[in-house]
Amino acid sequence: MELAAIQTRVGAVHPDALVPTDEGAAYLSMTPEHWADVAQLLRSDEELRFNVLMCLTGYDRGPGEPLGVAYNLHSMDKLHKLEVRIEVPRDGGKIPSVAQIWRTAEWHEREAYDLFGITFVGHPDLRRILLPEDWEGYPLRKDYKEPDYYRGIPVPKDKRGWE
Amino acid sequence: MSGYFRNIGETFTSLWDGMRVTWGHFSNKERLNATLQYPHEKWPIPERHIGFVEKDYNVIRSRLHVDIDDCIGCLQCERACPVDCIKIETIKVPKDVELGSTPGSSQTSTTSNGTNKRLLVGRFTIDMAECCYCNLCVYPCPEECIYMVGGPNMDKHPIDYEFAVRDRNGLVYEFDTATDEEVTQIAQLAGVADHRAQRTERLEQMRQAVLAPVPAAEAVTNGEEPVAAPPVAKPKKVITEPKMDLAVLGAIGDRVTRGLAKKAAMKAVRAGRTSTEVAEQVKAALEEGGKLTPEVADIVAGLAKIDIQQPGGAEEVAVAEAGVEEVAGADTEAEAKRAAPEPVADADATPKKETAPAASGDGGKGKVDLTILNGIGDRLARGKAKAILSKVTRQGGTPKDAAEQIRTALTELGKLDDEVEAILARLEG
Amino acid sequence: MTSFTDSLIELLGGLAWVPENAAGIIFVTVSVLVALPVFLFMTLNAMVAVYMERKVSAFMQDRLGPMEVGIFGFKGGKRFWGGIGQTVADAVKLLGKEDTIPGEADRALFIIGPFILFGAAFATFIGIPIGYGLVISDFNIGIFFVIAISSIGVIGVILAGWASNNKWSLYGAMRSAAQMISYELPVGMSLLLVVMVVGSLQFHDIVMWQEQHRWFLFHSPFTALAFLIFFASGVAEVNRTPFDIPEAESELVAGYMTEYSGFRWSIFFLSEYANMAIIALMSAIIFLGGWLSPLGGLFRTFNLEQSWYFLEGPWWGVFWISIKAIALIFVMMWVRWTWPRLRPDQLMYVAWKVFIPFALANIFFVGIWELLLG
Amino acid sequence: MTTKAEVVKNFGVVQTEEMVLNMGPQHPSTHGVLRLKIRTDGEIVSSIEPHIGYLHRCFEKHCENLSYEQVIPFTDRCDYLASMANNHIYSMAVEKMLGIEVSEKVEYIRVIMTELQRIASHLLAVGTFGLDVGGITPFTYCFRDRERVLDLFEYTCGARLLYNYIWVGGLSHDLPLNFRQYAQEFIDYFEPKINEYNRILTYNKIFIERTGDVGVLPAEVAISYGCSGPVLRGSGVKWDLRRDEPYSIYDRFDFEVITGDGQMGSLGDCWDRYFVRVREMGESVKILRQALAGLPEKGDVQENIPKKIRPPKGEIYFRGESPRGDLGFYIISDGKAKPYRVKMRSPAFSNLSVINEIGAGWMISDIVTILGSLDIVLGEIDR
Repeated sequence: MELAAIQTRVGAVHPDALVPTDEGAAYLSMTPEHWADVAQLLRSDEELRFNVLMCLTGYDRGPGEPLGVAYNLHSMDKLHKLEVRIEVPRDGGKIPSVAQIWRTAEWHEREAYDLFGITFVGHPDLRRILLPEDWEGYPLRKDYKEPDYYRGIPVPKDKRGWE
Repeated sequence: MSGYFRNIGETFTSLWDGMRVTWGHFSNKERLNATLQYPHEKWPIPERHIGFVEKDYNVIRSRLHVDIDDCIGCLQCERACPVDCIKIETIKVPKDVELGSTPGSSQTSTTSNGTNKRLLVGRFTIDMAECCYCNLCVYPCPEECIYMVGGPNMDKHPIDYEFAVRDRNGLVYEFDTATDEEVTQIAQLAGVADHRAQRTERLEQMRQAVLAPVPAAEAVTNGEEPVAAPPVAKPKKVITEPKMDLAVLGAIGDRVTRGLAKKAAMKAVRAGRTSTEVAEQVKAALEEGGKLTPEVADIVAGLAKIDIQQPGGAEEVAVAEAGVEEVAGADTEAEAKRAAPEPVADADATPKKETAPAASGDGGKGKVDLTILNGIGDRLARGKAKAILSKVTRQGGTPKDAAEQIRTALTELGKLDDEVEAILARLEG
Repeated sequence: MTSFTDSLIELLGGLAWVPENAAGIIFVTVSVLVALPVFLFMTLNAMVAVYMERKVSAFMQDRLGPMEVGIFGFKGGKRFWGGIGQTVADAVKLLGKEDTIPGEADRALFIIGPFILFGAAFATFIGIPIGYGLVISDFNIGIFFVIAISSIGVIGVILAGWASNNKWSLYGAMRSAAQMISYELPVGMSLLLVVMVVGSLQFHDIVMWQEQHRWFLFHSPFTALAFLIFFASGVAEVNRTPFDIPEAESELVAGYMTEYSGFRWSIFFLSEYANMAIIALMSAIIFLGGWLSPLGGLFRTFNLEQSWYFLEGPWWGVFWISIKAIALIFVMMWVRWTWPRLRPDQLMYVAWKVFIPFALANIFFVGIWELLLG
Repeated sequence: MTTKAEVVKNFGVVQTEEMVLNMGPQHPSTHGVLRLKIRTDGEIVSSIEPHIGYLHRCFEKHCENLSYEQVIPFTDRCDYLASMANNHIYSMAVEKMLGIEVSEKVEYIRVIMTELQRIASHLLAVGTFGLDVGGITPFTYCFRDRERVLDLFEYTCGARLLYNYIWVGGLSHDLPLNFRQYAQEFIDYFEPKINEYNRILTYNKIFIERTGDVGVLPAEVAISYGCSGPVLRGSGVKWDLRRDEPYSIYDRFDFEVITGDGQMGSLGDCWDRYFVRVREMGESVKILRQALAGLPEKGDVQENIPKKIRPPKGEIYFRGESPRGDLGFYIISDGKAKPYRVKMRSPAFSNLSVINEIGAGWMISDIVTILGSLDIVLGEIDR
């Protein structure tokens, strides 16, 4: 199924969910409000049947810009793919979790939360996954500053030691 | 029920089959050994010659090497490195100056490919502990001068993969050959900052920063102690056994003969012989070794004149004093090392090498070579001479100045004889 | 039937200079004198067996095993004897290691644990003959003694595991307890059938019976099966693969030994290899004719003439029993380096649902066999 | 806290409590620095909570500060047992962004290398799986053969583990002179060895008892959790990107997609996952034979390497079949020389997340088995 057809199909059920994208973009943009419903539709609709969430990528558009999440979906039955993007404001942006729809998302959402600070509403266990629980800040954000100290240990920043 | 018995049957057959496999390996004489008896056998490195020049280049990734004479300082490799383990600092050579033309320069002006070098590579360090062996630095090099060993010029660098070191700093390879003077000169000519001096300064600052909390922290004070300790400890150690100045033997030209003589002399001294007996024994030993020429015999005869220092006594003061001065000298020198290399040390390098073993632990480390004066037979004269020498070197004088002053002082004392004169001549070089 | 202890007591008692009524002194002297060879045997056994284990495993895995350390300059090259001094070096290293006791451990029990295990193995050797008359003490309840004493070791294992205050150790100890208790039964039952046939619990009597008749391995299909059950259960009792769940290095790190180091750990090791030797020796004595020559045994089976017997006698007996025991130990190693490990529940399955029913049936059938043919 | 009244009330009632057991981060069977927080009731495990991140090396953050070609040595270090596959898939992702077509010879060499890497990786998985269930000897046999693959790699590019061999647009070195012959020799040597592994491990009754019917992963669950590779195929799903989304030149080769068939128990048990790997080695040998036969003699492997790698603005998600499953790279480019964002979708990350689902209810010994059958590499999970 082509992107345009999928767009039409989703638009027919949830007209508010879609956000217009740039010309020639190979993805669908959506608002976070309807994402849970749309995801359910994508997963269970007879024609769509996106049963695999290949990848969930958090990204940062830059300082001051919104944060985003890209979902790469794939259907093993219908053999078609889709990329969905959802962007939320930098501070306090919330996206509905799809961990119950695609279990893959459970850990990937935790990763996006860990590294970008995107909150996923309805996630069963939203904790840091790769970094220590007491880490401050979200390292993959473009405006992230390395801390000077971690648990009282100075973070080495230059290699003058061996010069 | 049949399943139960079939299970047991399957168990027996399958387990027996597995045991047959291991028995096959156990009893097979020509087994393929999965392991290597490492220090005795070595991993065979595939002989693989490809790359720039087919016969020269080997693909082994063992460690990086730089043919620094070919390096033009283009920084391509530094940029290519994903882990920033290559550090290069260059100074642009002014247009009218040719690299290598400055006095004392060890640099070549062109690479082996004939490219003119316009940059002086003042620093080229590779931290192999950080290297990720990705080989990415090798490709962009326009002069093909950085490569993994086993690469071009394989004759010069035999394939090897054992370069473990005990100290992490040993993995920081410094390839630059430019001397400090050269860097300073070129930097002056080019009108840019001398990065080596800057670096020394920065290191000094860091050292100061480390040393700063010394009064507060007790642990650091302990660390400083070894610097202060030796002058106190050393003289005591020296005087615990009878000792004789064997510097006289340094005059023997042949190295083998010298060694033989010194060995015999040391043995005799330890055994508590008088100086005449020592000379006799040395002579006997040399005769036995077939090394006794008339000249050597003369030198050995000189031994008989030298006193043997017994433990304790007035000697202690003199040696202790000398020890303190030596260390003090060494300390000041260490601080000024980078800025101005001590000419004394260089000038004395050769005689020091000969006499130092004879001093047997008498603080031979000191850069000011006081041991050379040990050949002076008279105690008073020796002490005076040593005091003057160390004083002069501390003030930055050359050995020549010191020799002059010693001469004057000894003439006053009436101790200036031929023997002393000879030693002073050696001191002057 | 004289034993080593009996002979010593007789010897000491008969000496002219030994005072009358000095039974106490003689008893103490003899105890020390007999304990010494047992201890030496255990130590030597562990060292040789460890070396053998390493070499066997290495050769089965296409390796060479220890190759560097020789004795008296003898290294032996790329053969079985290369690195013959390795276990000596290891023993020295183990004794020189720091002896750590975890802070939260129960110190007293932690220290006692390995010694109980060691003591059990040590005491078991008292009843095991290694030749005609070469036994520390020849009990008339030999088999019973050996089975009873060897199972004391499990107490040491449980103490060690519990006192370590480590969850992995505790798991190891509990598994070990379950395993040892379960496998005592098939061991006892398969020996019972031999006792039934011979009519004596004494090791010497069993071997004498085999001398007069035939080895138990060839006596009847049921005794052969009993041998298998006994040997497999024995392997299980000494915690070796495929029954090594108390140690199970891929699951429990090192089981009950996790927190031990240095000397204490080496005592565990010593006991494990001593137990191996016990199982091998017992199998050899009870089922493989003990110190009897295998050739003689074969001919006896076919009722050939006396003149065919050769290579027999008290010292040849030691040789033959060693050969048999070493072969059995080799089989244990062979098995260990070939098979994977069972799961605890499967281990119980094997004991309760396979070995015990078969052992029970065996007793019944061997009784019938004896009635019909014996 | 129990009150005294409760104690009195429950007096004589046997109570058991669950125990929390920390398996790892330093444990012989967690295949790296993985920590499993296990709640157990005796030997029975009631829940498993994996804690990862002990090997987190900021791969994605690094990528944002490196040029595209400098990322390749870092991909080596993600799944360090399948570096060639990582190189291959990353390079293909960037090539797709740049619109580069690589030459026939390069494609063939890449396939050969990736398949050799698959054999090496599966050998390690098979060997360590044997180790997990207690069989030590198969492990050394597997390593002995894996060394031969690594020898081939060393012969080709000078490195044994972290190659940086497959570059964007080409390769770092051409094949050595007699590579075809050596590879052929290896294949001929290796193929009968698979039978040896089967004899000593696969069909060993104890092994079957330990792995058959243990940790059953139904196909639905596997797909929902995003499992891939042998873990997914072990559950009977015939899904292999080499066949279903043919990239590189995989569509030219004739090979079978191996799936589990529940031969020794239920479909999707540990034995199936294990055996899929064993049989996949045979399929890799098949591909290697065809690829070696079709490998073009002449050709420059570096002719298509771009001078400057600056993909146009945009993003791409490209995935391929690494030995552990679908390895995906999501790359966002802002038109500069450094990637704006690189996300690596590592197969083992998703494969590991399923462990609570299939491991709960089994014994501690089985957790080790199940973990081994998932064949995780922590370098890739933590990145």
